[in-house]
Amino acid sequence: MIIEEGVLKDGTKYILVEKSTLIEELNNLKNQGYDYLILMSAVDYKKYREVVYHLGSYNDNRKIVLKVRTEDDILQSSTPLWGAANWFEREIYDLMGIKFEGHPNLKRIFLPEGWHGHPLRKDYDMSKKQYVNMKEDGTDLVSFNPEDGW
Amino acid sequence: MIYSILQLINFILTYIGISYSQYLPPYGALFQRLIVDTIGALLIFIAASLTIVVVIYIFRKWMADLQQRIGPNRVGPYGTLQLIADALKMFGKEDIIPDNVDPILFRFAPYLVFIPLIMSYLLIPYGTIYHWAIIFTNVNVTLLLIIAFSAIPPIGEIIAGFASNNKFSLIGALRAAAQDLSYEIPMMISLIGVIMLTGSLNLNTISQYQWHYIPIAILEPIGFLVFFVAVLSKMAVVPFDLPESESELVSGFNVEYSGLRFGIFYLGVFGSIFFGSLFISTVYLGGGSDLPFLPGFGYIWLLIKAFIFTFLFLTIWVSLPRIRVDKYMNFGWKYLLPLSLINLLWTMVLLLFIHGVL
Amino acid sequence: MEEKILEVNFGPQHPSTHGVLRLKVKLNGETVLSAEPIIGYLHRNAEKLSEFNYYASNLIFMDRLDYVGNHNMELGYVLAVEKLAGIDVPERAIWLRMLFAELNRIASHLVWAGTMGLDLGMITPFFYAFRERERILQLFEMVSGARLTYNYISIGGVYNDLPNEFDEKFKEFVNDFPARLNELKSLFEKNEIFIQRMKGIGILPPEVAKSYSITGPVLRASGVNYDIRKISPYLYYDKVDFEIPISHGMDNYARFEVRFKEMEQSLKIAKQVYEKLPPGEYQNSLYKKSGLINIKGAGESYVRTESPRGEFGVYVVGDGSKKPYRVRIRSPAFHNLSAVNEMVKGLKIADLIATLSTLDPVFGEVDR
Amino acid sequence: MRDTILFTTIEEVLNWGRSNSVWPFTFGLACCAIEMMAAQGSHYDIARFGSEIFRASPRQADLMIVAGTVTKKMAPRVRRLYEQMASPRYVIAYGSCATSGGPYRFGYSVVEGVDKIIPVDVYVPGCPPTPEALIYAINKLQEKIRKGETEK
Repeated sequence: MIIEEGVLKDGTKYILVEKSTLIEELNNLKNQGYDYLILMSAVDYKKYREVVYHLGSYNDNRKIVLKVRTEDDILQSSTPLWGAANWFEREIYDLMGIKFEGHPNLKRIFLPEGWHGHPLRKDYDMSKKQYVNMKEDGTDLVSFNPEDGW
Repeated sequence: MIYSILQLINFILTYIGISYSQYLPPYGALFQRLIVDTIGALLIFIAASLTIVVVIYIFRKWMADLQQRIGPNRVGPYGTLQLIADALKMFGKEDIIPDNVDPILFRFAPYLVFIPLIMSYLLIPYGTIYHWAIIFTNVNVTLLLIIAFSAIPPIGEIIAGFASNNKFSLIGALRAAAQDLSYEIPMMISLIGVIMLTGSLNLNTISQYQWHYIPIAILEPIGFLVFFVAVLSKMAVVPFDLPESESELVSGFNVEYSGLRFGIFYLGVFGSIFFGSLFISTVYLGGGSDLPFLPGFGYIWLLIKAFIFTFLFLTIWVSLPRIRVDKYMNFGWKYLLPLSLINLLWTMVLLLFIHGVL
Repeated sequence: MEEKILEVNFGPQHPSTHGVLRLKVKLNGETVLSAEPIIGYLHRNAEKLSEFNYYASNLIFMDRLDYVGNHNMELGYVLAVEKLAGIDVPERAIWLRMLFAELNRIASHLVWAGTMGLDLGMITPFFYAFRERERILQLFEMVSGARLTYNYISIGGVYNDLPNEFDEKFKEFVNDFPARLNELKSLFEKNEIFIQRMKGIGILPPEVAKSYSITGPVLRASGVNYDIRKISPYLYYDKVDFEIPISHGMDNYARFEVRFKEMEQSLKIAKQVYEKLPPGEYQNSLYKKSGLINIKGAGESYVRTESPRGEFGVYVVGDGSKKPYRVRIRSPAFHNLSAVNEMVKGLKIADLIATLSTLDPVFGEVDR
Repeated sequence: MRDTILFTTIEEVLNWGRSNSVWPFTFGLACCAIEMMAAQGSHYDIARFGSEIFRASPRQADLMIVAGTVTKKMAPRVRRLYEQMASPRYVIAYGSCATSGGPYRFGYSVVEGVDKIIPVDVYVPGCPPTPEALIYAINKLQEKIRKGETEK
């Protein structure tokens, strides 16, 4: 269910989509020949998080942008449609904190496991430093006081 | 050589009229023989390590030259003292023995690789037997001894790999085992061809045989090729440096070794290169033969051949990539083994023509 | 016989992981059952930091993303910001940007050729490749003063013009590079063991590549004719004639061939661009060196460029202030690396290392 | 009279040996690693100074060139690698990222300088420093080793 349509500054068409019908929209876009997931990015507009899907196709230069907004940071995962969505969604979960239902292993991709908070959020407090150390079996240990690690 | 010096002293003393035999301890000859052999072994040990150091220096300079750069040239004139600096640094290095490591085997493995190598240097006849020969063992099974000694270093590598309790060195040790088995047999079969031709196991007679006739490399080209590849793989030089494959297994079986123990492994690699080239030139090119114009200085002729082969091995080291383990093993079993058997047939034909007898 | 699974960490420090990648590999003897890449050891949070800086000063983070193809990184960011803020760029600057983007592609592929040789055990090609790369770096140093992080392509044009001794050095490089390139290629191609280790290993079928949204030489080696310079030409790539090398081999050897042919094509483009270089202004007068601070932009823009590793693009969201609201970087090596597990199942350890080297990941870009 | 002439000369000879054969440890993190490889290339060739053999295993190397940004996830690994190296070991903090965090100093996941993790002998400024800077740093390190001032 498309809420809004329009043209962006650099001339590409964009559609804003309901959170619940995200997967069907992506699916029929894929059937229309947009088989290449260029980019999945999340932007934090303080009141809501907007996940932007840039879709293209491998045989011509068509490009479309699909946006979806979420306040409670839960979305359906598009891993069944594209393999690339796996690492995209893990990165968005890691840095922005949006959980994707149906993702095979939604773990942090960049930051160590026990990291507190999601850095790309506008309300992330940069002054509270976190320190990382490594337990014996190689997993990371994150804490706030500087003695534990670096 | 030592014998001739002692005989010289003996000759002078008897000439002057001093008979010293009463000063000798009861079993004079045996005791004399003992001194001679220990001096000889020490001499060879020093000579071998010096040549290995020279081979390392040649390798670094030659590799630099092939790669359009200048090798070490800041330490001493033309970088000659570079290897002494490396050796000194090795002495001063801490020798870490990780705690969950098998203590005895871990400490003992490097010597298992290096000592047989040095002992096999003793067996090579460095000159003619008649005058000034530097031959230490004139036993008539020197070829068998050399093969026995050259079978021990891979076992040292396997022990080093297993003992250092590290996943990479475990894989390196398994590769060392695979490498040792699959290329030992073609090497020996091609040597059988040589033994059949020369009729004896003594390296001396083998090399003398080749002074009178033509070198065996020309007589048995297939055998020479198979032997060359097998010795190349015994040295773990790059196309076959599977036990110590640097880019895949960090550094193969010697991951956990540091300080002088690693230095011994490092010398072992270059020692086996120089020994391999010596071995090939004695068995297949009649090393140390009598030069018509240089009687007695046969070992210079042997050294020239050996250094030619060393340069050949080092060029192969620098230019070829590493072979994959399974391709390496089926190359060994499916190509080298049949080739060496064909070589046996070829020696039968040769025997018919040359000696007219089987 | 119950299989003895050995789990080995080709850890963050390994001679041939091209940087800080940790591969959790499950081994059964020598064969690889699964290889799960764990990244993030070089996560330098370029995206978060670029929200605190002005538009122009973010170039410093863009340079250090793919630290082997730096011009292409700056180009991607600069084009996106120019589209966002509506800045036009003089003629000469566009041609200069193309010239340096293509030269940088050659330099990046040379680094790949050198390190691939090291991973397979060949020590010598590394030195031949880096000798050629030094000559290109001298050209870059002449123009931008730096060997690796140039900061040369700036918003609104190029930082400064070509010095006059550039011409002679460039001509000299262009004349004898083809011969040197064939010499380097013959070091690999005429090597029987190299072919044996590369042919038929690390198969990446086109469907898997498309599903993992892989782009660049890795995709073109799987037979998909997709190059941003041809499909949606940016700068003046439509005014320059060149072909896109494709191979249907889908294996390591195909990737090796595609990259070497790409170097020839890039040289061809550089020659044509150098002839077509018009005289005139090299930087937009409004945004001379001091004017870069007051660049403002509202809305969002995403421009796709072809970096040596694939499609590189920067999605910039501006809220009208002097600092970008959000900078999102699409890094091609991130996706090329995510397909390692599919390509390596059932191969040997040596093939895992060879496949990883032909994927040519650079971890400044993968971890951002 | 414990440090007789003989004793000091042994120390000097050993230091001379150690300084002239500094074997670096392949430990490239980021952009400075490319410059380190260029320094090993034929144009700059640090093999002339005896540091030609880049050992991959920490046990056999004695100079750790920290070339690139040390992130918080990588920091404990750097510490462990340093501890695995055999005793007379030296560290060159190559580039401003290793010296003080460089352009990423204010990031949330970057350690401000490698000297918070391991003792450093020579700092090399620059982002990335040119290969000549690395050669100069190795020479400075060699002088330091000859004088015996390095951390043991």
